[in-house]
Amino acid sequence: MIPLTHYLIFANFLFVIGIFGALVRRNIIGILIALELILNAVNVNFVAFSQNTSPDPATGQIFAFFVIAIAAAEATVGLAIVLALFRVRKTILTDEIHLLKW
Amino acid sequence: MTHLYDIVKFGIYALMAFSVLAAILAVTVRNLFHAALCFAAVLIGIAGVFLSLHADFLAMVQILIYVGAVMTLVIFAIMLTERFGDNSSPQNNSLTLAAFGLAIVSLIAFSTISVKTRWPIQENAGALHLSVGELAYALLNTYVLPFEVISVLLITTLIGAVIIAKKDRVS
Amino acid sequence: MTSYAYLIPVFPLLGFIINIFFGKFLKRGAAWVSILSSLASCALGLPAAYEVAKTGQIFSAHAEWLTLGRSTLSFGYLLDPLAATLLFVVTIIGTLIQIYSAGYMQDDPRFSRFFAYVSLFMSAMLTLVIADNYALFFMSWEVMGLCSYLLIGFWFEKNSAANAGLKAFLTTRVGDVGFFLGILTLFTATGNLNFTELESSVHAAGATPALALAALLIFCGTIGKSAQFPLHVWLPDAMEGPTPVSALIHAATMVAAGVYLVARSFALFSAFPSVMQVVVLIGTLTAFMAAFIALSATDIKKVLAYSTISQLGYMVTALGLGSLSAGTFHLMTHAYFKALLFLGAGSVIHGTHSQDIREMGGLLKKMPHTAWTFIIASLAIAGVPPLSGFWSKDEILLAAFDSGNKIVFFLLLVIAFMTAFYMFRLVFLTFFGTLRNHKIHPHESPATMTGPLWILALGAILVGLPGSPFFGHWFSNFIHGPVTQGTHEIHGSGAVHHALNWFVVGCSVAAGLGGILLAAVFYLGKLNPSVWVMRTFKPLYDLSIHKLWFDEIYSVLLVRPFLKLGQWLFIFDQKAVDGLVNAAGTGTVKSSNLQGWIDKHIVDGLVNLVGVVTQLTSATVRRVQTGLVQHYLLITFVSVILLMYFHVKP
Amino acid sequence: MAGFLPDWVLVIKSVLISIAAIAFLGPVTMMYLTLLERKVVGRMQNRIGPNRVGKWGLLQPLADGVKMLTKEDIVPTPADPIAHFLAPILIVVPALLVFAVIPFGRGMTAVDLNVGLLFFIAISSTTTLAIFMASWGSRNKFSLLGGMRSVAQMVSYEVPMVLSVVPVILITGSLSTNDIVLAQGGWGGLKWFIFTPWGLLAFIIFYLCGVAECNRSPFDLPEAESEIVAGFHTEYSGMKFALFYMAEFMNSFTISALAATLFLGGWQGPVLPSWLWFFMKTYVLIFIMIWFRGTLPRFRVDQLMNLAWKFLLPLTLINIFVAGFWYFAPNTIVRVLMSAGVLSLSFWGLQKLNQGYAPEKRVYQFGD
Repeated sequence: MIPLTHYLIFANFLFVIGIFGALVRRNIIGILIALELILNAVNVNFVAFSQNTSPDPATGQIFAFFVIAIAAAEATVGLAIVLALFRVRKTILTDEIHLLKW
Repeated sequence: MTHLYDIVKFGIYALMAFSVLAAILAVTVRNLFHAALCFAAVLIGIAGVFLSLHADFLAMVQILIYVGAVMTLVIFAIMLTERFGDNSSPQNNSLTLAAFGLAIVSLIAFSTISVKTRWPIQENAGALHLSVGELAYALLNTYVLPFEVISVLLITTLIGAVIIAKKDRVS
Repeated sequence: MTSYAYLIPVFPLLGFIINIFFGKFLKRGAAWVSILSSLASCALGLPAAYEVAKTGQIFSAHAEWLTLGRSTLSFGYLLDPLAATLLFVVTIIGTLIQIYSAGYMQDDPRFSRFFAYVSLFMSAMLTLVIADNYALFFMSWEVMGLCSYLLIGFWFEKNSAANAGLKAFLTTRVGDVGFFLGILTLFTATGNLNFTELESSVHAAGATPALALAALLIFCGTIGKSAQFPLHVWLPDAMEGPTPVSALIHAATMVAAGVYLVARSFALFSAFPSVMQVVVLIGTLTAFMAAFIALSATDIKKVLAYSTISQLGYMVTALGLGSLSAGTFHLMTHAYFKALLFLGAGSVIHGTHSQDIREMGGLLKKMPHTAWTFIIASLAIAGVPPLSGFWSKDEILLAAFDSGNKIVFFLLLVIAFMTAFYMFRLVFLTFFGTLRNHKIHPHESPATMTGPLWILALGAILVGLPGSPFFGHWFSNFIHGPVTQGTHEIHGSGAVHHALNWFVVGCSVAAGLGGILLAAVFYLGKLNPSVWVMRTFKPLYDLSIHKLWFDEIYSVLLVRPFLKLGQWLFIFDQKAVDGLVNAAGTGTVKSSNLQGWIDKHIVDGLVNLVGVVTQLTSATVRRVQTGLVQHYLLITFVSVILLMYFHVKP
Repeated sequence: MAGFLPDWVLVIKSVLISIAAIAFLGPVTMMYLTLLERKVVGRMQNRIGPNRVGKWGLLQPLADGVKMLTKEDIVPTPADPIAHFLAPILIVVPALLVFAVIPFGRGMTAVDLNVGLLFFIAISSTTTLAIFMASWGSRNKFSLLGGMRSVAQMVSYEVPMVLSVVPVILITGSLSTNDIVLAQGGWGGLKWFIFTPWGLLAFIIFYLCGVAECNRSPFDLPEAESEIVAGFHTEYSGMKFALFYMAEFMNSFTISALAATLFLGGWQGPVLPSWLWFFMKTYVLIFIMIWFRGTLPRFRVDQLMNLAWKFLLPLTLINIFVAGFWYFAPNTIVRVLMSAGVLSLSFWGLQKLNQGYAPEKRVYQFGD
C-alpha cells in the first residue's frame, strides 16, 4: 500500500546518513555504528524489492537474513579488533592511529 | 476501512521519519553512548518498516539480533573503551564538509534513480504474506549452500573474535 | 538386515563419541566400548553381506541431501557384491584387531584415545564401504586420512612418529586433491556421482577426454591412499604407529580403499583402454619396485610394509588388466593374511621389544603360536596351494596371461618369486636358527593377542576357497553378477572361466616354491651365500637397501633447487654485482679528479633538480596517502558515485 | 453499534480495549505479586508478613504505591540525565509489550501474531538496553558493576532459553502461542509437552533460564545486596525505582505464563474455565520462583556462567536432536524410552564432564 519508491527513498536516506557517519566519525565504534546503518539500508531495499518486484518473495528476506548474519559477524570481529587496539594503543580514534601515514 | 488504512499509512511514514531522525542523531551526537541508543531506535524503527512489508519474522529477527545482541556488544565495547561523559574531544573529523557534500549529492542521485526507474512491479505487490514455514523451506533448500557458508563464517568469526580479543598469555 | 545397513557405521561412531568424551572415566573399559561397537557392526554387516551373497541382489536406498542448481546430491547406502566383500573383510578384521589391541596397548597412558581413534576409523571405513556416491565416499576417505594421521603419530612424543604422521598426511593429500578434482570433473562431465548410475552416465556421456581426465584424477586418489608409485613413500614411515594400527589401517583396510575405489569406478576406467594401461603400468611398477626394496629391509615391519605396497600394486595391476574379480579377490585374501602377518609381527615386537630381524632368531620355540600363524600367513602370501593367497594370485596371473601382455605376466611371476623369497627370509631369520642378540628375552604374548592370530590364520587358509575351482569360481561369478554386467566383455579376461590353466598354475607354484627354496638355501643352511650375493651385486643391493633412493630423490627434487637458487643468487651477488660496484668505484675515484668540476656544476645541478622535483611532486602526492582510513573511504565513495554516473549517463 | 460507528473506529476501539486491559493487568499483577512474595517468604521464614493494611494486608500494595509516588525523585549530579530518565520507562515497555502474545484463555490472546513466540523472545531481549542505560547513566560504580553482571547473565541465559524453546516449535510447527496451546489439547492434559522426555527437560531449562532472565534468586547477582548495594538501580528512588520493580515482577509473571503456555498446556484443562486454568498454572510457577528465593543461596559468577555455557547449552542442543528424532519416529513406547534414555545419559555425562572443571578452592586475585 506504500509505493516501492518511498521505501527506496527511505533506504537512501539511511544509506547516505550511514556514509556520512562512516566518513566523519573519529571513533571506530561510531564508524561501526554507521556501517551497520548502511547494511540496514540495504536490508530495507532487499525486503521492499522482494515484496514488490520479485516473483519469489522469499528471496529478498533470505538475503536480508544473510546480511544480518554477516553484520553480526562484522560487529563481533570489529569490536574484538577495537578491544585489542585499545589494549595496545589506549585509543580508538582513527586519526590517532596512523602508523602507516607517509 | 479507508480511514484505518490512512491511519496505518500515516503511522508508517511517521515511523520512517522517526528512523531517519534517529539515524541523523546516531551519526552526529557527541556522546557515543547516546549515539548507540539512537542507533537502537533506528533499528527498532526499521523493524517496524519490515512489519509494514509483511516480513514479520525478519522484523523479530532484526530486534532479536540487532537490538538484543549487536547493540549489547557495541555498548559493551563503548563501556570498555570510553571514559564516562568525556565529551572534551570532538567526535567529528575534518572531513565533515566534504562528507556532507558527498552525502547530499549521492542522496539526490540515488533518489533520482529510485524515482525515475520503472520498476517491474508485480500485481500482488504489497500483499505477499510469507509463512515462517515457507521461509524455512527456502532457506534450507534453495539457499542451502549460502546458508552453510554463513554458518562456517559465523563459527570462524566466533573463534577469530575470541583469539583477537583475548589477552596474550605470553607477554 | 539389509534395510538397516545404514546403521553399520553408526555403532563405531557412537563408540568414538563415548570414548573421546568419557574415555577418562571408562579407563580400561574403553576397549570394551570399541570392541562391542565393532561387534554390533559385525552383527548387522555380516548378515547383510550374506543376504547379498545368497540372493545376488543389490540393496540400496538413498535420501536427497543438497540441491545444487539443477543437480542434486544424495546420500545413501549401496550393498552390492563388492561392498559385501569389503564388509566381510572390514568388520571381521577390524573386530579381531581391536581385541588384539586391548592386549597390545595394555600399558599405554592414552589407552582410551587409541580406541576412540580406531572406532572413528572403523566408522569411516564402513561408511566408505557402503557409500553409494563419490561425495560420501570422499568424506569418509578424508576422515580415514585423518585417523591414519592421528594413529601414525599416536606416540607423538617420538619425533619420528610425529614426522611420519605429517609425511603420511601430506603425501596422501597430494593424491586426495587429485581425487577431489576428479570427482568435480566427473560431476561436471556427467552430472552424476552415484555409483549405481555411473555406468549408464558414462555411456551417455561417451568417451570424452574430460571423462578420461576424471578417471586419471580419480586414480590419483588411489595412488595416494594405496601408496602406489610415486606416492608410496609414506607407507613405510607409517610403521611408526602402533602395530595393530599398521595391521588394520596400513595393511588390511585403509590402503585397500584405493583399490576399492578403482573397483567402484570400474565402469569409468574400463571405458578408457589408455587409462587402464596407465593403471597397469603404475601397478606393476609399484609391485616390482616395492618387492625389490623388501628384499633387503631388516626392520620386520618395514619388510611387511613394502610387501603391502607390492601386493597393492598387484591388485591395481589386476584391475588395470580388466579383471575386477581377481583384484577384489586378492584384496580380500590379502587383507586376511597381511593383517595376520602384521599382528604376528606385533606379537614378536611385543615379546622381544625389538624390530630388527638381524637380532632375532629361533623364536619358534619361545613363541610357538605366533610363529606357526606367521608361517601360515607367509605360505599364503607366497602362493602355496591350497592357502588363500594361491587362489587369488593365480587369478591375477591368469588375467595377465589372458591379456596377452607377456611382459606384465613375466614381471608378475618375478614379483611372486621375490615375494616368496623375502617373506621366507623374514621367517627363517626370525623364527629359525638361533637367537643372535642375547639381550632379548622373548616370551609368548597373552591370549587376547594369540586368539585373534589363530582366527585370522583360519581365515588366511580358508577365504581363498570361494574363488577356487572347488566352488566353481563362485566368487568371480558373484562379483561379476549384477554389478558390471556388460563391462567384463571389454577386455575379455575378466569374464567367467571355469577351467584351471595348468601352465599358469605351474608357473605360479614354481615361483612361490622357488622363492621359498632359495630363501632356505640362503638363510637356513650353513652355506650362507647371502654375503657373497651382497658383494657381487653391490649396485643392486645398494639400490634395494636405500629404497631406490626415493626419499633422497624427493629431497633433491624439492629442496636442492631452492638451495641451489639461493647459492647461485649469492654468488651472482658476490661476483657480478659486487665486482661491478667495485669496478665502478675504482673508475669513479680515478676519473673524479678530472671530472670534479663537472660534478660540481652540472651533475650536482641535475641531482638538485631531481631532488627538488621529487620533493615538489611528493608534497602534492602525499596528500593522497594520509594514513587515515576515512580519507580512503571518501575517495572510494566518490569514485563509486562517479562510476555510477558514467554508467548511468549513456 | 456496528452500524452506528464507522468501521475504523470500531477497530481502534477494540485495540484500545486490549491495550487498556493489559496496561491495567500489568501493574495490578505486579502490585499483588509483591504482596504474595512478602507473604510467602514470610511464611517460609516463620513470620506472618504484612497484615496491618486491610484484611490480610490486602491494601498494602496500594499503600506502598502511594508512598513511592510521594517520595523525592533524586538524580545524581554527574549522572547522564537523558539515560537516567529514560531507563526506567524503557524497562517497563518490553515487559508490558510481551503481555500482548500471551494466551490468557480460549480466544483471549490480545494479538495472535504468527511469530508470537519469537516476538516474546525478541522483545524481552531488548531489556538489556534499558539496563545498560540505567547502569551507565547513573554514573555509579555499583550500578555499572550490576549492569555488567546483569547483561552478561541475560545474554548468556538467553541462548539456552531460546534453544530450549526450539523443540516445541519443531513439534508444533508454529511460532504462534495460540497454536502451541492448541497442539497440547486432548487426552485430559496428557498431551502437555511436559509429559514428553524432551518437553520435561526443555521445561526445566526454560524455567531455570527464565528465573535467571528475571534476575531472581538464586541468579540475583546483578542486584546482590551484600555485594553491590542494589545493582543497576542503586541510584533510583521513588516511582522510578518502583518502575524497575514493576518490570521485574511483570517479567517473572510473563516468564511463568509463557512456561505454562509452552509446556503445561496453557489454558487447556477440564471442567474449569480456561482462563482460570491458565492463572492457576502460572501462579504455581510463580510460587515456585518465590520458593526458590526462600530456599536457595546465591550463585557465584563462575558457577553461573559454567551452568549456562557448559551444561545447559549442550543439553539443549542434544534436546533439539532428540525432539527431531521424536518427530520422525513412529509413535510407540520405544520412542519414549529411547529419548528418555538419550537425555538422561547426556544429562549424566555432562554432569560428569563438568565436575572436573569446578575450581578446587577460591582464588582471591586481589585478596592480598
